[in-house]
Amino acid sequence: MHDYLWLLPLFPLLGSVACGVLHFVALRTGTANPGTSGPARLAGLVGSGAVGAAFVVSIVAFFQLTGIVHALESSAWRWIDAGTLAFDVAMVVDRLSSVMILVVTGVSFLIHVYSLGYMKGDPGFAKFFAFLNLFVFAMLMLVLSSSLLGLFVGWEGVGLCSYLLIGFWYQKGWPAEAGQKAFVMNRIGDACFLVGSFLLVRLFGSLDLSTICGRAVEVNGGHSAELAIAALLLFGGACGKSAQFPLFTWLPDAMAGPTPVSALIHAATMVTAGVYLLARLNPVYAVSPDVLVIVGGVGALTALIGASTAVQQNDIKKVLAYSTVSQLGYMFLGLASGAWAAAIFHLTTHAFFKGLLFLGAGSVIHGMHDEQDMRRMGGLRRHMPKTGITFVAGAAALSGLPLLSGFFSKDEILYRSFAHGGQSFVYFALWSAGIAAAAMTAFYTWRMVALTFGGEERFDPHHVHPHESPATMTGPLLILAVLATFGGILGLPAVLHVPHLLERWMEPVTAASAAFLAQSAGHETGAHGAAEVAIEWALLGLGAGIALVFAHRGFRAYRRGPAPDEALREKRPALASFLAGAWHVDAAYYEKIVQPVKLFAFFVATLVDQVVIDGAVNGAAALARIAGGKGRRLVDGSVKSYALWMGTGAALLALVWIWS
Amino acid sequence: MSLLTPLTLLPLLGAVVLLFLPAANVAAQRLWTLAVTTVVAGLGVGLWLVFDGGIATAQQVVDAPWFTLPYPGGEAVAVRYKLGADGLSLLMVGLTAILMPLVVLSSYGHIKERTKEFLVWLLVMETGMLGVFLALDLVLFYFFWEVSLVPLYFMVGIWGGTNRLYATVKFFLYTLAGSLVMLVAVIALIARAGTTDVPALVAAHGASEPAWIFLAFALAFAIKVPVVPFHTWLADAHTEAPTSGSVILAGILLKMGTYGLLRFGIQMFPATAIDWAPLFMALGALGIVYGAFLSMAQNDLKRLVACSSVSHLGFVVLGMFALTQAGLRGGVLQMVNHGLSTGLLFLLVGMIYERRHSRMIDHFGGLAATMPIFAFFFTLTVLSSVGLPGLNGFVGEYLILLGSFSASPLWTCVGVTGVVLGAVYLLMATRRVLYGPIIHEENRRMADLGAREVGLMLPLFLFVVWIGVQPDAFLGKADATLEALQERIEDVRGARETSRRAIEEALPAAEVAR
Amino acid sequence: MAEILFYLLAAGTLAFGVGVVAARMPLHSVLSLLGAFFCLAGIYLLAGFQFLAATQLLVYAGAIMVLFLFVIMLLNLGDPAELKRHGGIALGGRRLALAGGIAGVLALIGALVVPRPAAPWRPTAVDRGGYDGVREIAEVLFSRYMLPFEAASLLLLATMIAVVALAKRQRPERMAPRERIGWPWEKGVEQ
Amino acid sequence: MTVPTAHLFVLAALLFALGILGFLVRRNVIIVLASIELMLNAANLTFLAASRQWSHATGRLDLDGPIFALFVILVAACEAAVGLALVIALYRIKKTVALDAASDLKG
Amino acid sequence: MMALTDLSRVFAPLSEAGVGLATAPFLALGVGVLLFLVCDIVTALKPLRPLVFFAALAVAFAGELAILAGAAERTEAARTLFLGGTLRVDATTALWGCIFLAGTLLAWVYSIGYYTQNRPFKPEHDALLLTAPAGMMLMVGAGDLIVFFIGLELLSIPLYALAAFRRARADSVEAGVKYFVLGSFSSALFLYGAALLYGATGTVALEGDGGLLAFARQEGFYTPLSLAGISFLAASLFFKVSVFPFHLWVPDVYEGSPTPVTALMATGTKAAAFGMLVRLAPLLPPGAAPSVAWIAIATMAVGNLGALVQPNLKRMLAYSGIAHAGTVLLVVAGARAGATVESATLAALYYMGAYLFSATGAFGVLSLLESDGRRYLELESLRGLARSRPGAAAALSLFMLSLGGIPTTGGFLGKWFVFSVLVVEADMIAIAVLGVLLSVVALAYYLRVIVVMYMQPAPADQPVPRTMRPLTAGVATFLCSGFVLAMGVVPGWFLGLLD
Repeated sequence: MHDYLWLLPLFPLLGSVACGVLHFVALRTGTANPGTSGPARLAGLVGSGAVGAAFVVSIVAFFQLTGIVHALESSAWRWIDAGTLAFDVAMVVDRLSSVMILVVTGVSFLIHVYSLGYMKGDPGFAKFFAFLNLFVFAMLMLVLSSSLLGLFVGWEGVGLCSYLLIGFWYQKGWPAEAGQKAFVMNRIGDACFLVGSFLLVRLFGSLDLSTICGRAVEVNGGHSAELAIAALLLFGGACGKSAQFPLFTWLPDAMAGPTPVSALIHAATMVTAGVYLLARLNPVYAVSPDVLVIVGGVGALTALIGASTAVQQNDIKKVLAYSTVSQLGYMFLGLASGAWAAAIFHLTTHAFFKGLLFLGAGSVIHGMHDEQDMRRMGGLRRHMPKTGITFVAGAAALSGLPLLSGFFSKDEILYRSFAHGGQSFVYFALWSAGIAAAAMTAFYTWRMVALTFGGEERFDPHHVHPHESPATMTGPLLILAVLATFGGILGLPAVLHVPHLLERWMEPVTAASAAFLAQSAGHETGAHGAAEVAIEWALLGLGAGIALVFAHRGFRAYRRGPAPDEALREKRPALASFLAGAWHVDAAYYEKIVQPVKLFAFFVATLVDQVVIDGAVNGAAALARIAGGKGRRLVDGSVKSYALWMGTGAALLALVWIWS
Repeated sequence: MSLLTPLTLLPLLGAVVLLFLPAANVAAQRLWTLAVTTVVAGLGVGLWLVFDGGIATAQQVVDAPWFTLPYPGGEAVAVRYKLGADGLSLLMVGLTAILMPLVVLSSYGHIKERTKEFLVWLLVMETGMLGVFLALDLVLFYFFWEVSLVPLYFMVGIWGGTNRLYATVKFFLYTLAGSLVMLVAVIALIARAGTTDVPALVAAHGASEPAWIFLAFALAFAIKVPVVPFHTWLADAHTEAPTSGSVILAGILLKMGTYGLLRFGIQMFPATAIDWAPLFMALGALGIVYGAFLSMAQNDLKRLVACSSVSHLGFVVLGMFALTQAGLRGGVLQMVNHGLSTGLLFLLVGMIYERRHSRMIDHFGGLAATMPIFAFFFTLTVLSSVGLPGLNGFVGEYLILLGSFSASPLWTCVGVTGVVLGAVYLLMATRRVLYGPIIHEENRRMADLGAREVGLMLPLFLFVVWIGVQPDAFLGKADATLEALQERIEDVRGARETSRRAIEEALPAAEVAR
Repeated sequence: MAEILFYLLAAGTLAFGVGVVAARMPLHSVLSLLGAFFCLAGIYLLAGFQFLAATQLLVYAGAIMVLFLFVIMLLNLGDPAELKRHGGIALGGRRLALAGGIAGVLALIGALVVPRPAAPWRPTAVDRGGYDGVREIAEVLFSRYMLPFEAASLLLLATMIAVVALAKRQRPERMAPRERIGWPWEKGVEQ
Repeated sequence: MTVPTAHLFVLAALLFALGILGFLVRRNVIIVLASIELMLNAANLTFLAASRQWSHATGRLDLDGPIFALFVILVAACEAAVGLALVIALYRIKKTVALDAASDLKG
Repeated sequence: MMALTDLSRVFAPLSEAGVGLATAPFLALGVGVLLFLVCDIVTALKPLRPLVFFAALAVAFAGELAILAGAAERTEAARTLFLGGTLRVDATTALWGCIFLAGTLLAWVYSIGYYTQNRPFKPEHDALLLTAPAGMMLMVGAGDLIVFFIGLELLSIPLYALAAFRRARADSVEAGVKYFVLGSFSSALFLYGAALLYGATGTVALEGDGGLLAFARQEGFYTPLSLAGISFLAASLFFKVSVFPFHLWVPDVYEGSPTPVTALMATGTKAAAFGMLVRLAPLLPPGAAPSVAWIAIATMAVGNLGALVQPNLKRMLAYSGIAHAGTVLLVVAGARAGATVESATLAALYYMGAYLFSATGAFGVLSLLESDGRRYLELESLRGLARSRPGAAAALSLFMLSLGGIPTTGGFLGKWFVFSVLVVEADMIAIAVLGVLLSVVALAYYLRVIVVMYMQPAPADQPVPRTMRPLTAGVATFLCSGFVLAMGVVPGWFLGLLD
């Protein structure tokens, strides 16, 4: 038993409570800006410290795993007792979650530090750290939980924090709306998740992850349909959390939150929870090939939508948001190809470079006094050199320029999906979509770089004085830039004849499903024939070429400002708005779902409830009153009519009784 | 010496004493009421502590002769003053006992006139509700059941909002209509069984009773719960009731309906309940969705919370009539959860109503800035209500849906949409009340919650978190009771299965013979 | 002979009955009633009820009728305007038809439910002796029907008091006693 | 007299119906009272007819009928007295004996 | 000599065992009336009048209790018929007697300060009030139709006069005239029915071997003749208990009559007629149960619905009285459909007992609130009563809840017994459900009274009613409340009387 693992979520939880208390203390101090008061500043340190402590614990756990032990487990907490079965939750660190906790706590720590600078002076400074710590707590619960139900605690918890942090600047109104949208769309996924979990309970009688993974291959025979439905439903949950089509529209809106939040939650960690879920349950998916095709299709489609939309965005954070959507699509494509480690690899590198990009963008926004529109930027390389350099490093990684982290992780995914085409022809289509998305990725990334840092200043220098950010902000940028640049060594391609570190590391987790996949594919794992080597080399070259060509085109076209966009808008207005509007998915939701639902609710509340159901109730009462009035009218005061009634009554009574 | 008689009758005694307290000294009246309810809460906790969760049958039974019903055509039936607590009662009694002192405290804020009367009714109400949960004699139960209508009638009618008269009369008549139909069934049942003793009636298994008896009981409870489409009284009653009335109504009174469904529906007539369970599951699931849509369209915050009750109680009904252990446990737990979360919501709505004299969502906005403590508690309550894991609501909902899934995947899926819709309307309301810019100047001047207000909510939040993290601490007390109930259900199912098989086996033989 | 007389008297009863119902003036109506009483007394006599016939004449024709006439005279109802007000028929149209219908139905019921005589009536010894010998009546009245007889006395007493209370001239008002005002649990007010 | 008792019954029924008719249609309270007397007489006639029939059938005097009739006559007297007293009271207030005058209370 | 033997034969019934006790209540009232009149005539004895009144009731009550006590001890075969079978005396009649006496006493107490007009005739009023219960007792104890009829008249004639007692007031006289005219009509129906029944059976006795009740069990009893007789008898009784469509007089008469008299009318007369109806239920034609049940339902409907829209309190209570009559009529239907006479009697007794205290209490409170010069009491005039007269308001609320049949009041158990007759023995479940649903309507208007008193403020311009409210009436109200509660909470005390 390794009960110290409980410390991992506990540190941030306590940190969160402490920060929350400090927030209210800060409010009580009566200073004009509670964010600058002593308690608030203390909260910043406490929050960062708590996450730092968790990072240290993660490292300890990680190194414990380097030995022969494949998993560390804490003692269990009996949570829900459903009578016939009980749900226990323990903290487990295995090879997969160890990667995740390192990424989570590490990136979180950096972003906490970054936030110390970024959020300085915000009235809700302490609250911000409380929420961030709460998020880290939830994320760690998600990653570490031994049970799907415990995972769901974290799953919902991160959703909550996302909601709270997106709406952090609630006074403005629309961030709150965006938060609500995020929560609700996540909830749609969560509902699928819940039903999926019920199916798993029915199949396995437990929600213990090791049980499920261990027995998934066994149940393939009898229950594969049910298991497939469960897998599909859980993927639905992942779609919500990881912003996959059709539930991706909340993520761009989530950019309403403070930028560190976007970096941490909406790029590096939370949105990858879906990827983690599928990777965690890899045996379940391995035995459901049809579901994998759907996963891949959704991933590829999302990658396309995200990348193509990012091309036409002007808000720097929106570009990054759609880019995230698109990159998450890659990860799912990887998962769908059975490349669990590759997906996690891309998850990790993405955490680095996208975190970096967001933080860089945050630095830009900070320096530009909350300006986010790239059309009013340009030439910032002169004003913010550190930010600029790190940003370019991140952009290079994202666009998959050779030898940077993104290059290796993305190309591995593309290669594996191409290779998977041997089993299912669909994967060729998925692969080509991936290639197209890669091209667009390179294009929009460098468009963004060009618009932001390249060219001339397009803002009014009399009003805006861009400045470089403080060290608390640039420090994390530098660290992340290093990671984004050299992160690729975790998973160098097999053709280089160097070990794929991550894949090796994760082998105990993926072995069963890999074996199953290989068995169904009909060849041994890991065998690299000459043809494969050739194809892999070819694909590497293709990836590098595309990245370079489109990065160049993107940068060159926009070096002098956003004119090409206007040209496109004039020439092909429909296409431009189609791209800018993310294929009109969100608008369609609003028109076809949100509005009708609201209308329906109104209809239910007024017509059905008030008129029909309550109308029946009140109608009965009204009827009674009307009948009472009629009955009263019988009593007209005249003895004669009373007597008539009596006579009639007597006569009828006699008639009825005699003739019956 | 059983705790139950003092527990049940102490509030009534307190009410009588209260009548003789000087009319002018409101503080003394409040203090007295608070003291009485606190003592009762203490007794409730005491009961909790001495209660043995491993025993399925009622504990702490008091049994005394009351009167003899000279039942026509048969031997006389002895009606007894019999109280007892099993696991199910215990949870409800605990909820009632804990909630009442807080309700008294909350009434300080909005009951400024005719305070004494109000407190008297509050105490009478407590006796009525505890009696309902503890009565082990059918006639006694019915007594308490109907008596508990009267105090709320006065509470809404005297201290309610502008449309209070309509609301209170509607509430009274609607629920009474159900109760009276139940009366017919009660009479019939007692005559058929020859006893009013609830355990004896339960032991009789109810299999031979005609379905209409079950349905008549169920109708009364369904109206009380309320199950869609018998819910329209609820929104009006809640909207017009004073805060404390709403809290009692949502927190405890509605539980009388679900409690009744469980005790006098499922436990007493397991066979009929199995037959009709699909209908109730459907009604429960539809209630979830319907209530959610209703809530979505409300502009009155209190009405929204009231409609959300419809949705939440739909979960309870869905879970209970799944007739699985998980469903039953979830249903029972959700009864407590709903009492806590919705009670809290009503308290919170009441608090801003006291400040702003409006409940219209439009009239608020941006309160998080002026009332951060309120915002914190409100958000926490909403999250509990939405069913966030780690808080109480999730455990109940999960168990319910898990339980109902094995009984009916279809209705479970319909019910699951409630998880989404619940988030939609509650967060929408939260956003419109707490967030956004402050549009109305009045909202800038609203004072944040005071110590009394925070203090009275804290115990509830304690339970919100406690149940969310360690639900077994509460459900464990009901373990044996619920397992025994499940056994009864399985017995009936088993017997049916046996007879079905016997018929199936007999059929081919008959065909061969032909 | 007696039979013919009976049918004559029966016809007379009905005719007078019609007179009661149809007379415009109350006086005429009451006088018709008197005629009906007389005819009925005759029928009683014919049917073998001598004592009842006598009582009919004494009480009805003697006492009740006088009472009626007395009241009519007292109230002086001959005034044309007043006569117009109370003289006519209270019902019109459908209600009148309904009243007629009720009367007709009841008459039909009364007439049709009677068992048809199977054979012609052959008087026996009992019939010839009359059905209500005074002695027999008295004997039963004072033994078996002692209770109603006594109760009837109370009834007469009550009637007397009732009539006094309703019709007697008002006595001079007496002083109302001072009484305590208020509920036992409220402060009283002397009035 | 050899008239069958059934004819007495029929006569009584007709008389009763006449009384009802008068009772139902006439406006004057006194005539209404007179109609009631007609009905009572019809009842009496029925009692006597029934008595005659049962005496004839059983061969011994059935005195219930005459006695009932006696009581009816007595009660008729009482009712007439009270009724007429009420007529006087009504006349005092309304200055009429029309029954319609007593139709203020209604609804 | 001859005369002596005759005499001994004549007075033979008087030597029956127990006849003294059996007739004691009736005699007490009769003698009481006489003594009361004597006291009224002799100036010196005038102050004794209330004492005599009270003593007469007390002795009668003691007699009933003695009968009750005796009935409890005696065996089944014990004698219940007295005076040649004309009087039936048993526990049931004794209990009905108690109800009549209590009703009379309460009406009398409430009448003490009630009259502002016609006060000089108060002794006549009291004498009539004392006569009425004698008639009621005679009626429920009737062993044959003659006593039945005399009892009916003995209760009706005083009430005709009492209804019109405030003879200077048009409404009172109108009530008297209406009650009288229609009552006479019903008497005529009764007589004609009795005559036809007699024609069919040759007997007027109800009880005993040759009685109608025994007859009814024989084959061939139900001929058109007897059925016509029964119908008219029933119609007449239906008038007395005021069920549809014989109920129309009720609101007018109740409104116009002096309120204490109304109370007696509503409770005593109805109780007496129901006592008889329940006893005679086996006489009803075998197929009559559904029609009676539907009449009952119709009655409940018109009563409750009429009361629902009635702004005048007294009329509202009158309509509610109609509805209650419908409820008890359900018992009669049940009794015909298979319920035993015992259980039907129990139900009717308990129901009417509870109704007695609730309705008399309610009418009593109204009588106290009626202020001078106001012709009737509008519902609205009760506004704010909870403030100005908390005691009266609380008592009235209690009575309303009891009338509505809410537990802890006697009305609830009364309802319970009525519906148990229907559901358990008569198996009329649909009718029972209809009945309970109609009683929901009843609650609607009972609650309205409470609403007005407690939940609506008194209008500023409306003076608080200041009326003569003697102490005695307060005590009476208190007693009524006590009984209403006791009948609901410790029903054992009352049910014990029935064993």
